[in-house]
Amino acid sequence: ACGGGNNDDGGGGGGGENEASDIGVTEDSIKLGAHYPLTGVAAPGYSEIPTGVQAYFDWVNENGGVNGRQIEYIYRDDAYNPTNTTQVVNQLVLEDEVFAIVGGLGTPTHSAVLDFLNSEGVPDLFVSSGSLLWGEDPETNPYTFGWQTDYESEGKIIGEYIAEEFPDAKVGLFLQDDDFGEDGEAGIREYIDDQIVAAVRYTPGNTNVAPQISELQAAGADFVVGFNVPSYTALSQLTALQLGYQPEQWFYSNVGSDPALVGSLLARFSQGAVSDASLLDGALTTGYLPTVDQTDNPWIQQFQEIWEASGQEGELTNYRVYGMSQAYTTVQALQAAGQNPTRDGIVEAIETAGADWEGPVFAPYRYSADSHMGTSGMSIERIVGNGSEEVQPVRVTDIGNAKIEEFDGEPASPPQNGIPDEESAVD
Amino acid sequence: MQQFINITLSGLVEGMIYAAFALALVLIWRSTRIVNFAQGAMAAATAFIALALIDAGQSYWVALIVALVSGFVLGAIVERVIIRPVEGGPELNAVIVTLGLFVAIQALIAIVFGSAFQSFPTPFGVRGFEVGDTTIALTPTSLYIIGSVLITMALLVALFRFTRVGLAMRASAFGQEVARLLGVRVGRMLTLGWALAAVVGSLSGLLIAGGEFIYPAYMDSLIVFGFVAAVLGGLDSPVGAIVGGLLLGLALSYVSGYLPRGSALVNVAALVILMVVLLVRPGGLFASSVARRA
Amino acid sequence: MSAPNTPVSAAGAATEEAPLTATAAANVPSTQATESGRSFLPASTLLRHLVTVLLAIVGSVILLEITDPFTNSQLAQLSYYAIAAGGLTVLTGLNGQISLGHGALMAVGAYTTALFLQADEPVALPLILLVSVLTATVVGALVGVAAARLHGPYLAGATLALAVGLPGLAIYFHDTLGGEQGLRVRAPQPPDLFKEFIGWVSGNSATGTKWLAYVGAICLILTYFLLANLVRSRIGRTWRAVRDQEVAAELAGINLGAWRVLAFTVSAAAAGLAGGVLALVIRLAAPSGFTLVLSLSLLTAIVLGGLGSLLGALLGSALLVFLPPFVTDLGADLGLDNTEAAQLAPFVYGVVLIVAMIFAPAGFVGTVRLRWLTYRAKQRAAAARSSSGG
Amino acid sequence: MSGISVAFGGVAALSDVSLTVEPGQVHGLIGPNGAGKTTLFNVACGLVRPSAGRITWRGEELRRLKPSQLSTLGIARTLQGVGLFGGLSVLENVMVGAHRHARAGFVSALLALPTADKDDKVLRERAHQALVELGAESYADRYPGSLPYPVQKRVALARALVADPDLLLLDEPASGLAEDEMHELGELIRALSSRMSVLLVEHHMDLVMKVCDRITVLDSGEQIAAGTPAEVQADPKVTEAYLGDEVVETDAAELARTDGGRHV
Amino acid sequence: MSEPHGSTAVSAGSGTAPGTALLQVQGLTSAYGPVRALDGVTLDAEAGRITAVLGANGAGKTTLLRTISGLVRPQAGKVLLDGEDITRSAVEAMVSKGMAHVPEGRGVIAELTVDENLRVGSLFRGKVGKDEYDRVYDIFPRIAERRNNAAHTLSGGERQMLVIGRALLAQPRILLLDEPSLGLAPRIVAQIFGLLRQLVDREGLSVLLVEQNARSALSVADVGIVLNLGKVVVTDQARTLMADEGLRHAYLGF
Ligand SMILES: Nc1ncnc2c1ncn2[C@@H]1O[C@H](COP(=O)(O)OP(=O)(O)OP(=O)(O)O)[C@@H](O)[C@H]1O
Ligand SMILES: Nc1ncnc2c1ncn2[C@@H]1O[C@H](COP(=O)(O)OP(=O)(O)OP(=O)(O)O)[C@@H](O)[C@H]1O
Ligand SMILES: CC(C)C[C@H](N)C(=O)O
Ligand SMILES: [Mg+2]
Ligand SMILES: [Mg+2]
Repeated sequence: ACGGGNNDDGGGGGGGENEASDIGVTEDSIKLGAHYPLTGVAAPGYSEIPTGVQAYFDWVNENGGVNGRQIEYIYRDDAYNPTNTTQVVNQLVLEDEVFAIVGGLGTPTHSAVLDFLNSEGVPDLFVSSGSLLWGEDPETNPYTFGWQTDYESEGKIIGEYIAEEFPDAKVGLFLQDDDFGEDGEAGIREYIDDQIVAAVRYTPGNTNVAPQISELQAAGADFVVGFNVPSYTALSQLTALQLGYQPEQWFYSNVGSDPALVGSLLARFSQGAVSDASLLDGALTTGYLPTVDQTDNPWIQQFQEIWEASGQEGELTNYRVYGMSQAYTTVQALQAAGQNPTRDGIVEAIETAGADWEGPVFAPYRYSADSHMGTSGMSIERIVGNGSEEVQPVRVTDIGNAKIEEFDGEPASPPQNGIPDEESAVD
Repeated sequence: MQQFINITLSGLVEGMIYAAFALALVLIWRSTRIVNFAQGAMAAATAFIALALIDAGQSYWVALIVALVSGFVLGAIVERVIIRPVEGGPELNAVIVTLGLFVAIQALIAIVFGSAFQSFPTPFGVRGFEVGDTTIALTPTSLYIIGSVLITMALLVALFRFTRVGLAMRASAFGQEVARLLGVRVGRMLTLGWALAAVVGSLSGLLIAGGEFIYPAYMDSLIVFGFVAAVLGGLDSPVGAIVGGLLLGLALSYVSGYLPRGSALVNVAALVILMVVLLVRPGGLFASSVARRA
Repeated sequence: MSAPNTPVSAAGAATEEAPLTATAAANVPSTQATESGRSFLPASTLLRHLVTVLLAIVGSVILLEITDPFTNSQLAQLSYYAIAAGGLTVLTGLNGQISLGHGALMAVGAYTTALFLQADEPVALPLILLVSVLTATVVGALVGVAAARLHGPYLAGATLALAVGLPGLAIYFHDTLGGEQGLRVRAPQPPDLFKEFIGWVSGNSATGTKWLAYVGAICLILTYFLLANLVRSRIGRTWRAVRDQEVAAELAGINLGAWRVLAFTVSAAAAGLAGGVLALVIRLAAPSGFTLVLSLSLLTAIVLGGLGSLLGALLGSALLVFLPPFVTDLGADLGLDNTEAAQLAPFVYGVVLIVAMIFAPAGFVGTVRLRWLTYRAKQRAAAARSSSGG
Repeated sequence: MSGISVAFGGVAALSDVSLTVEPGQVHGLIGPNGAGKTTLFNVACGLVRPSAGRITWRGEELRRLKPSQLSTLGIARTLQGVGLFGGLSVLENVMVGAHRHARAGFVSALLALPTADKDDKVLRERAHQALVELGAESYADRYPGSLPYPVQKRVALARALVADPDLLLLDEPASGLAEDEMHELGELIRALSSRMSVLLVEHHMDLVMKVCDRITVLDSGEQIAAGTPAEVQADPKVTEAYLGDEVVETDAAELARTDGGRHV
Repeated sequence: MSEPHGSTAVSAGSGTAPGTALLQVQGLTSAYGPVRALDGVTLDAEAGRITAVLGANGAGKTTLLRTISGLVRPQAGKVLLDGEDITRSAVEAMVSKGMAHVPEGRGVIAELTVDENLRVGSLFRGKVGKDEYDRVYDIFPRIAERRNNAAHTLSGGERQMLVIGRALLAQPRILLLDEPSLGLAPRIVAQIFGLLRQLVDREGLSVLLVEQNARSALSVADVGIVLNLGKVVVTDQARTLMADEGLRHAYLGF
């Protein structure tokens, strides 16, 4: 809309005038919305994400906002129930009149609003879920963008690693019975279909996983890959302990492997039996973001500072790091959308510039006119104590039969102030 | 074979936990003819209190006692303040009140203690016993669970069957006005019924929590399975609660372990089992004799 | 005779001791009250109800056109809650059978709608909704047969298991039913006629949201018309008789089982339609949309509104839809952060339930009616006293 | 009914009881408490299934009788106690009794077709007449819970009568009624016998003796006597088991005072 | 005011001398919502006597008993038991004060067994000897057979026996009976009334008896009180009432 794309910094608001360029955008503010499970069964963990987002936006606002606009961030509770998601997203869009939805969490929940947001032309950025739904088909859902590494690509990277490093392992899969487990399984099977001796599924909410773990044990699996959420990482460990099942190697997908969280969960279970995170010690996992244990990582240091500045209760957790990283990408997108962003403009900006953005995320995004998939790659790490060490550097891939390749870029370091400085990509 | 044993054992332990919860429901049902949907939330509240004490450095046992006592107090207060006004009214009103209580307490827990996962310790080991050279899915903690639930049941049966207080409680539950005319302190009995039930509920909450994680909604699935177990057994019978719980625990464990993608069928299986049993015995397995109709 | 296993009886309190606290009696106006009552209404039930329907239609159009899009969407949501609650009113309020599992029957309707809309060229919407009603009716009849023998908490337990069990099937049959992720529903576009109509009435633009709100309203009005007909008829009376005194009802030639199953079937039909509308409005049929919470909310709605009354079911549903966002916004206005405000909503909701049941045990409609009846009785008594005194 | 036996668990509630109600007769069924009178009613209504014996109605044997079939067969019954529908008005209570006369079905009710209205009107008129007959029409739109007991009893009777039964089973219709009301009831029952047969369980002997054509006496589930009121009254077994020594009612007190031997 | 008829036995159980007022009701007024069921009722039940309260249906007899025992809170008036004001005492406290109320309509606790029903009746007394239960079963052998059955399986009359037996186990000074003859066979009625007379005469029990069945009630009572529309209209010796045909016709229907 406005000329002078390479006008100075975004933050300073150089040339043109700020105007109310679209719904949710005023001269000095821009309104963003999100839905998360803040209450109910899915609240533990996930409810921390928006606090991280909030902390980051506060920080940006403190530092002058984006193009002089303060970010107004409203997140509402959907209790992980799609019915509620529809209602709160309706409210965000129709009543609060947000400019965009950012980081809405969950596959079934966000599915419910996918059509609505796209038919209303509301940018639906950086969905908090690794489902393929968000990025696979930009033609149908032009306003929706994924963000984290999708579960299928993650599965592929894990599969390839096992095929190369553990060609003789008898692999058992421990899968959440939904798209998360399914996509992950599909990815893995592309590489080690013949190595898999058992694939068991648990349904969230069903806390007795002894039947599943027993089956893995009976099948003689000595390498277990879990596509599960963190509480089931802990449960599977405990159950294995109960059953005296000791596979040679555990591998947990990124979602399930928050070592700080799982470790603290396992920490004090009982006198002598589980004393610290040692149960998880040596387990493998994947990573696409730095984690809080990496206290010398500059991003973590930056986020720590931001978190402390926000004055919210609690510690910096990996969920909050996740939220802040998403918020970081969001700011990049807003900057790229130019001085006076429009809904269509921000979509265009992400498609054109998004693939080049650098940030806390290890690998580049796959954003283009043909794909709205998020970050493309993961490293493989070994859990040591409460932290982890890299065993395989970041490799990148894509869904389908895309090859897996080594990522040759350098890890980015945070900009001054922790605020990105992208150029406007719309002209 | 080892798999079968383990699936069976883990089903038994799971069943005991359902049974514990069912016992609490039975207790309240027997004392006030109300199904307490807030049972789980009340239990969770006491578990969080216990955890706070443990975090403050108290021993598990101190925390357990304090939690049980606070369960007692909570149960009594809830009955006095919230349930009393709807007792004797339409049954559904009491149902709605307990639902309201459930929602409110759960929200309150989240507000006070936060909604993150927290691990809850157990005083006994969580490693399975070794028999020969195999490990079976029976841990010192499971023995602790089984033992406490059985003892609780025995105490309850004794209370109702052999003591005067037990008789007074039952009389108050079934015929308030008559019982009052006979000099039974009905109000006190009802309060006592709720208080005891809350203690048992709290115990079940702590047993479930031991060696697992708690968060405000951690008792939710227990409400369903505990209720189903209680109904299976026949809501009036403590022994029925135990049998119902075990039956359900075992059946679900087998379904989960032996049917393809069985874990997804667990809830369906609970439905089927309950329906089959109720079709044959509409008042549950341990139903008292069929009512005279005219 | 006091059978120990009396079913959940709405009229539990309608005994010699306290006839005035009888909730269901207060909530369902008796047949002749309408006849002897206001004479300006037509005598024929059909005409009377059609007049009401007409008023409801006009009212809905006005309401939907003067409110903003978000309220439109809330009203769409209200419509499916109210349809299901209306059905539950028949079952629980009139027939005395408690159901904690109506959410599952809604799921049946929702999945049916979703499956039919997945076709490349889906059949007409009314037809799809009709099929959803039929499927739910069949499932409801089956459940009803099993439920007919059960009483009180046993029925509650069985339907509770239904609520958590049935949606589980969607996870198991994930290839056809989409698993945890569910089936996404592409809501049909508003027909041109509708756009013209809206343009003509208010000049507003006919968005998808508005169209769904209208679809919901139409279904709601139709359902309530049919249910009201039943309530006022012999059918409703027979249901209530079964509820109040089963032995006497049986002796009067009423086949208890058959009538219970009929009630279950009718309410399942309503739940099926509600599910269909829900699928359209939510644009998704997924297991997590049909949790126990949904079933329990429906029960809450009918009790809060006034057990046995369709108007009560409607008002109770409105409370479900409007209260939580109201509280959340209130919390935000009071300076709570979003998380705190979100946690406040269930807390307030729970407290409202408790307080309402303690202070208005007959529900909203029942309490108002009781006030009115007591007032009239007082007046009559006073009149009697003064005339006898003179 | 012939050779009826019923046992609950160990208790034999009825053993080999036979009884025939002739058309147009009032048949009394008496016996001490727990003798099995209500149980016999329950058998006749299909509420209790006998372990032996047959029930014959108009020459045909009724097998697997269900209570809900009764009214179509032309049998109506009142309950010991009143058993009214608390949530229905008095008129509606009686209308439910006329269930068997209803014609309009589900669909016409669902669509509120005029046939349903018409049908309901017919039922309402019938019910109204039944109430008029029992002098309870002024209570038509009250709810039973707030009515005096005798009125409730009359409503219950109206509900049974409105079905136009050929056989009416009355279980203790006079209990709780005052003396004068009992007289009225007696007259009513006599009047009814021109239209239908009546089987009556009652403990008020004057009423029973006055209205019954025949009487069957049960004790501990067994039939100990049968015959006309006069015969029965004269039967020493009946006196012993049921009536007590002579006309006790008039002077129970005297009896107790003189009777030191029978430790009561 | 009225001579007891024929009572010569010493009253051992009651500390109150026979003939003095044990239970005094003064100006009692109760209402259910707008319905006034009792309107300034004043009466005395004397120690060692049977006082029968008669009246048509809806006269307020049941309400009277319910108000006396505290189940209904009066709007005005007082209830004195042996001089002590018990108007505001808790219902539960009444038995231990020596007042047992057998409610109208067979107040068995349906879900408990016959035996348990009896035991509830004596709970407040602490331990009670087996012989006392046996005595009740001796009086009512019908329920003895059923002692381990749930009370809801009992016939109407059996329930009535059970509740009366239960009240006796409380060893009351004054027994409030609401229509005990309801649904009982004539022999049992005679037996119960005979029993009452005996307890009154031999053990000094006092009885406030509410009856529909005026004839048999008057035949056993010492004093008769007629209630009409919530007001006391007649108080006299039972014998006198029995003899007064006009009164009988006017109020008692026989
Ligand atoms: N719970 C109640 N609510 C309203 N009115 C009541 C209630 N109970 C009794 N009444 C009314 O109070 C009046 C007195 O009733 P009460 O039961 O005391 O009479 P009663 O003499 O015992 O009659 P009965 O011989 O039928 O037992 C009657 O008009 C009755 O309808
Ligand atoms: N469902 C049942 N279970 C167990 N025993 C029963 C059942 N129904 C009846 N009885 C017993 O059978 C016997 C006969 O009961 P029934 O009700 O027929 O007596 P009744 O002659 O009507 O007595 P009443 O005159 O007291 O009403 C009684 O001892 C009763 O307790
Ligand atoms: C497995 C899912 C519940 C995880 C969720 N979709 C997330 O990525 O955060
Ligand atoms: Mg009987
Ligand atoms: Mg009375």
